[in-house]
Amino acid sequence: MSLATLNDRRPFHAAGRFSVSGAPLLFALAGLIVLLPILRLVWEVAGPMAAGDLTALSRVLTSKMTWRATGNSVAIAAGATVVAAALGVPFALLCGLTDLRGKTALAFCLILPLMIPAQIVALSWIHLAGSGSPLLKPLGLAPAPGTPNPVYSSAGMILVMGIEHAPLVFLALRAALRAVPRDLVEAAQAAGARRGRVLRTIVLPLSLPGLAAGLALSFVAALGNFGVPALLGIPAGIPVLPTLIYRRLAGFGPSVLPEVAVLAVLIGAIACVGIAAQMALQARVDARVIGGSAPAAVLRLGRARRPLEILCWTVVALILAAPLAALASTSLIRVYGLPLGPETATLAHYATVLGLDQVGRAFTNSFVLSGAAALLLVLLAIPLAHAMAGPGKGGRLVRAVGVLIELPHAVPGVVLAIGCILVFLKPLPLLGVSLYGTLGIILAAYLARFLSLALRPAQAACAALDPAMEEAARACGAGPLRRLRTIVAPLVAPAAAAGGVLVFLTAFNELTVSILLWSQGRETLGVVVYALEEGGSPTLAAALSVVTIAVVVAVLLAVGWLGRRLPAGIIPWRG
Amino acid sequence: AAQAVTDKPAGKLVLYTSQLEADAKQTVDAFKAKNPGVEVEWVRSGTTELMNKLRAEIAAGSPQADLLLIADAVTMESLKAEKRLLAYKDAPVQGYRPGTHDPDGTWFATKLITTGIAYNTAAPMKPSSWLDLLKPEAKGTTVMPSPLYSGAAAIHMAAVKEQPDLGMAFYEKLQANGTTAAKGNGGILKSVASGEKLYGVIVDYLPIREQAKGAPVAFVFPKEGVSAVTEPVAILNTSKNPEAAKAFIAFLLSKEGQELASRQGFLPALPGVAPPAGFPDTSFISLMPYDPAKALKDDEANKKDFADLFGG
Amino acid sequence: MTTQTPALLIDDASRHYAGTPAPAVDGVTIDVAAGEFLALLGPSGCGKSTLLRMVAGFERLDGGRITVGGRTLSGPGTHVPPEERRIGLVFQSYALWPHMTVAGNVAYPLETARVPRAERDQRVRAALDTVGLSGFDARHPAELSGGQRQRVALARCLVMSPELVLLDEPLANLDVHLRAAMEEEFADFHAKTGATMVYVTHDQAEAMALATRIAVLDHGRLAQVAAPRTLYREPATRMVAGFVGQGAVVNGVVTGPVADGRARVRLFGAEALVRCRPEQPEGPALACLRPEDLEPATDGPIAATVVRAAYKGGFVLVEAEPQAAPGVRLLLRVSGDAQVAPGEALRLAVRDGWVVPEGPSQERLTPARE
Amino acid sequence: MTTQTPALLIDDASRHYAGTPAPAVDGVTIDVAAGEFLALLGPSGCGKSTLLRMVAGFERLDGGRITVGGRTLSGPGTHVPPEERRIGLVFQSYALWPHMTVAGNVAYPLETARVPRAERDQRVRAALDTVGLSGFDARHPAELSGGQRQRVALARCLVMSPELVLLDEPLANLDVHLRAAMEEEFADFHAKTGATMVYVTHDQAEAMALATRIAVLDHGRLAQVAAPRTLYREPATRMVAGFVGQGAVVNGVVTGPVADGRARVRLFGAEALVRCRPEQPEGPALACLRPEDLEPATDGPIAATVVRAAYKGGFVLVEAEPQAAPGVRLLLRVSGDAQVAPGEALRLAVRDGWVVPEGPSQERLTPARE
Ligand SMILES: Nc1ncnc2c1ncn2[C@@H]1O[C@H](COP(=O)(O)OP(=O)(O)OP(=O)(O)O)[C@@H](O)[C@H]1O
Ligand SMILES: Nc1ncnc2c1ncn2[C@@H]1O[C@H](COP(=O)(O)OP(=O)(O)OP(=O)(O)O)[C@@H](O)[C@H]1O
Ligand SMILES: [Mg+2]
Ligand SMILES: [Mg+2]
Repeated sequence: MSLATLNDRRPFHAAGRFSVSGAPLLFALAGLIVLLPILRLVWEVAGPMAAGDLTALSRVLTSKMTWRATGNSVAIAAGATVVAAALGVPFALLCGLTDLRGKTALAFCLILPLMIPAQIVALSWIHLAGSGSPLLKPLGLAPAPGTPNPVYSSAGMILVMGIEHAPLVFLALRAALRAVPRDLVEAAQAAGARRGRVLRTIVLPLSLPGLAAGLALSFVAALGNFGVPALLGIPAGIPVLPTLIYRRLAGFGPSVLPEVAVLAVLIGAIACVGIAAQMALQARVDARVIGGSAPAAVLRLGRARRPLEILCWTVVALILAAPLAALASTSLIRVYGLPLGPETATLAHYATVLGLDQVGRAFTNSFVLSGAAALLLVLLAIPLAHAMAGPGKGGRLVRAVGVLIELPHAVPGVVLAIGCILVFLKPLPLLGVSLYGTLGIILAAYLARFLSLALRPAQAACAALDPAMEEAARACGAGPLRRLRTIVAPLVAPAAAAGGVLVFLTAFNELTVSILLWSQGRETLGVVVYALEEGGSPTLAAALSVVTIAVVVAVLLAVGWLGRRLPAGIIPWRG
Repeated sequence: AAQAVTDKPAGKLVLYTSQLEADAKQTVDAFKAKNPGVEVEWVRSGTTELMNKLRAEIAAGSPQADLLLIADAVTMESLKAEKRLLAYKDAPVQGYRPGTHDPDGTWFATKLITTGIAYNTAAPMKPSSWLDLLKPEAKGTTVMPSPLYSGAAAIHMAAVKEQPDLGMAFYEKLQANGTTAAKGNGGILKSVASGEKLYGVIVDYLPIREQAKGAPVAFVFPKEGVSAVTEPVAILNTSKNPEAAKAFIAFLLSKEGQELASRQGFLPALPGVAPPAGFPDTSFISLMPYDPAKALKDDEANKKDFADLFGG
Repeated sequence: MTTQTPALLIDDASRHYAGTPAPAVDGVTIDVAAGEFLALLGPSGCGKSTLLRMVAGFERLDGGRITVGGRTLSGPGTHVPPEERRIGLVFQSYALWPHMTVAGNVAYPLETARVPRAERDQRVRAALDTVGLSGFDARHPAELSGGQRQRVALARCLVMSPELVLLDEPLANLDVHLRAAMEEEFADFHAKTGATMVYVTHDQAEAMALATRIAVLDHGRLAQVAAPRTLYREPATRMVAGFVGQGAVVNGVVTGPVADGRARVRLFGAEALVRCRPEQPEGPALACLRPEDLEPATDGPIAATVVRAAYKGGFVLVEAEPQAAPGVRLLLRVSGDAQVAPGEALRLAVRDGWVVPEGPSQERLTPARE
Repeated sequence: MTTQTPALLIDDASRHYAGTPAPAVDGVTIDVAAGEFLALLGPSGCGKSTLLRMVAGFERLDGGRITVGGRTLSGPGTHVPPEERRIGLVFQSYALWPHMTVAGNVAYPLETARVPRAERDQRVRAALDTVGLSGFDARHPAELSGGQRQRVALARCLVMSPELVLLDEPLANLDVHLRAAMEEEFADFHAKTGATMVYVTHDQAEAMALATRIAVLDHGRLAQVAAPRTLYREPATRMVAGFVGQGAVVNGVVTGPVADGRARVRLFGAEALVRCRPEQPEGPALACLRPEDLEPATDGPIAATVVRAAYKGGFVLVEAEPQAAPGVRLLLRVSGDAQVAPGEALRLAVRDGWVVPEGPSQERLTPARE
């Protein structure tokens, strides 16, 4: 049952909006780009298996470590999802339903962790919680030298991943809250229900599908996260599937690839359960109500407003400002390990880092790559999302592909990168040129990895599109392509652009994919930060991270400023 | 002494190296100064990433690198066992200690990166022996790189296991004393420099460099000896330009090449070349012996043992 | 548009949605002459929109055939896609494209048809003129009132010079006053263009005011097609009698012979002369009594009780229960000055009425409300 | 509920939304007696919903006061939140909670009030009985028809035994027949419970049929509050005259003295006796002529031309233009059997009418349509 059935809108009038003729084409195009690298990797398992060679499979599946890592992965991803919910849900409720002031700024700050690479967030927390903490040490709150950093633990991983993925829950729930018609809330108030009761009995049950979708996203993201377990899990001796995969890769021998492929398929299978749950729930919510005319409900906070505002900003300061400040102070300290003070502070690292010629190249490359990826994905996402919103067999087919599209996003980046090498090393069949060693292969990998980010907002917009818009065009004699170009694309463009912004920002400091695919002169920002960190220059890495974050924030603000005339809900953090 | 190559090599050379960015650039520039006809294209990354890349390229049927210059000989042994390396029989190895290159001429050590102990200068104890890490003062405050992720640590483990007075028991005692494992050497340095841990098992050059900059760390070569990775170089047998590759190896092994390594802050592999500042003379450093081929054979078992003790 | 073939022929058309128990449209046959204004009337869910969407090509037929201007558009093995039908369509929701100006919306069908620029501009101007919106070219739909939006939708449809225009409840969302104004617009538009129009509505007053003929659908089947007056005065079935106009459908017995188009019918114990078909047999029958057919008269033969009286502005609509038939409700109008209260006794005379040809069924008879 | 204090007192209430040029509700004063059924009538955007939401507590007042049963709920410095007002509210959209069953929806207000289980069940049963929905307890709203949903919303409101019930266009989405049926439900509900009701609508027929008094809002101001008959027969302003009922508001001149509640008025060159206020001065005035005030008569003094004739079932609504006043449209009804065609000449007699007290303004006078 859906909300739509209560309004007089009848989604089944969508019949006929989608002509099947365009579907196979789009399906083939998207499938080619997105699934080839992953499928090629699966072939590493399936090929030998078909030939009767089960060694890789049995080796992985009989290894105790595999199941220990699987158990840890599932448990930690679940825990991180709980933390993400604990953060994302209250903030979504406050920002989405109440008269809290400064909601836009608050939402902006909450979305930031999504835009900052996992390893930077993890590093910030290590800095912050460690005995050398530049913030805690001066306050005398740092753990005594020699005591273990409390972040190196399952709890630490759960906390850091939870914070990192809280924006996913936040964004999904907020979108769902937007669709809760105001009169349903007011009806409860008129029935005498107070705020808490209204939330518990009306708002949350109605936005449950959206919430669950956010939780599934967060679960999948935590499952595939490598940066956090690499930095926090390994010192604590807690293997998870992505670190196990990395470890296999660090091993020797020609058996590595098939084994890695088996593990990737394992992650993929677990992620698919989450994705399928999310898709099933999405199908249950009739998106056609979303973004409808019903204005979102507003609950007055009354006297609780001021204390809640203070609480909110304290939490934001803790989860965002504190780690960032720790990072910033690392970037300012003359030598890593010294306390930060007037005589130890220096801007030299910024000068050094900005003077490195690979940094300039990396900024250019990352700009080009993430810009191109965002643009191409937006162009691809619109027809694809449109096809997915279609009814009947065609729509089902494309929606099934929609589940698979999440795969390259769920497996660790290094796995996707290997798949890309396998596919793109040889010259392309028709063109005769190889993408290998060019920015092209990184771009191809980005397209695969981030398609789901671009697709999701476009998909929501397409689903919310009144089918009559397109039927009117058909009645005017417009064929499928013309309708796509002149009606659908302009109408969903704002939402698709929001997806493009997500892609741009996420790709801008991407590491795990490009680390395998970059080549001399084609390094990305993530790679350079990582190289500095690995090369024993944490201060330089921190300085470059700060510059990167500053650029990210500047881009976000510019986008917000440019998009201030767009309808609500398109710029993700705007009220 | 470097032996002059008769025909000046030319053409393109693809180098996969795990040297640090700046060092790799210096090395390549110095080589190109001597061999202006060779165009060197290089990819710098961690050994693991490089090997992943190479593995994927091999699986795709077209390895791209001519030359590999990576952290450890065990990896080279594995490639040799797969018959992926080209033998350079008449390489200029005069003056090098045996064991620092493959007798079959497939790989050659270019420097010594030893693994010793770094400590935070605020630490109560100044260690001088591996066994000091088992003392109560070090309880719960020691960190070491995991052989599961770090090649140097894998070799260190292989070497320690072959020491009669250390052996696997040493690792068991470390575990009992609360030692933890981290992914790479960079993380160890940060842990010790920040005071989060007091003692770290770590490659030499990182703490020595930071100490010179004023960081609160110091490095010791324990008296039992240190393990060393030798940053070997090798030619892939799929190389499209073996002549230029040989010229590159010849340059690295030359006195000039070794002096360059020293200038970059590494112990040179060629005895007699002056070590960099902050390092003791090579003769004061004893190396724990180990056999790369055996290390390769034992690798899986070692890693499993380590994982059983220290987890992931 | 002066051909003799019907402009639109719906021939035994059916549509059964998968997973539903009954067909939404079930063997409907209607032919619409060129220039005719046909209203499709019926209660919610009776299949009006489905039938319209079948004509427009958005739904496929499960049986039957649809022919426009002699050309089969839908039929066994044939389905011309909507974009090739050249049928004008006005949606209940207007379906204007918010990202285009008024002129852009109206020009769209011409651009699609690659009409040259100059001719296009001229035709757009003419179409906007026709609907009285010259000068609104550059506005966006969001800057228009509801009625103006409706007119843009009309202009967009008109600019294609379609031979056939389909309108799906175009006024359902408007308030009473705007609706009255728009009814006039439609009538003018029809008169001006001479296009054949099919107009879906569930509001019988709208249908009567506009249509030359009205087709009443009942559970997907065609109940009656007739001119408004005929439909009102001579409903063919019980359902039409109840649905169109106000009034009651009551049980009676035809007792006398048919003469002069009237029969003698026994109603609530009294005799009345009621219009009927010439072939009306004697025996039990259903009579349709409109409010104007009943008159309060001190000497009226039917004793009744007032159940409800509602002031409607100018008159009072009285609901009365005949004492001879408890449960039956008769509707009649009395002057707005009269004070009528529930419970009052009343005597009624039957001045006119109609014997419904369909005949009585087993079901309980109720007033023509639900 | 038999107190003498007004059940609801809206006293000079105003609400000005930030960023809008004019107040949405502007100094409205109405008092509603206990047990009264007040309709709030007015065109779209006149502030009806805003006023209702102010009473319910969802909008704060910018000025004035709202008192229910003698207790000030909104006023300077006071704002009782909606959940503490105990005012029943029925939304235009029904606002049923889709995730709860019918029983769950109805029980909700009682759960909120912590009514014990046994009593709750009993009261839910009673409320569902009242609206004729016993046996539907376990259904979900999606499984109900539109009318049934509306009744659940009513039951949910009724179960709280509110002294005051507010309804916002509860029938706007229903078709004619369902609407008529639901109108009856409301009348029954009101009669049964004796609750004070305020009912928002833009449909005057609905308002007339249901309300004891009707308040007409115009641009946020109160134009008139009166019983339906008074409102129809004696509209206070031009806007009310035009908005309520059909008919024309035309320019005339009061020439004769007022006697017996009637004045002599010159209309289109002819003299007519028209109802008016006792204090009506002589001179230019506006006259409201309802369709029933005009009669076609061969000797009628006003010569007119038929502009439009629409069959409405039972009668034809004729729109005529007096020859003396081109542009003015008069509405009248002629018998359904008459054939009237546009362009025909017609002579009219004025039988009745009303001099609008507000007096003429400079604006062009149009028929009471838009
Ligand atoms: N796509 C569909 N799938 C299944 N059933 C449908 C579909 N579209 C319509 N129906 C059903 O077919 C019947 C006719 O629907 P239709 O929309 O034609 O009714 P309508 O006469 O236009 O009603 P309304 O006046 O409410 O618009 C209804 O019972 C409806 O539920
Ligand atoms: N939240 C709001 N912010 C600004 N203006 C508003 C708001 N709500 C209503 N208005 C404006 O106030 C005026 C009165 O609105 P209201 O909803 O009360 O009208 P209404 O009489 O109920 O109309 P309708 O019959 O269309 O429902 C309108 O001009 C409307 O645009
Ligand atoms: Mg319909
Ligand atoms: Mg309203």
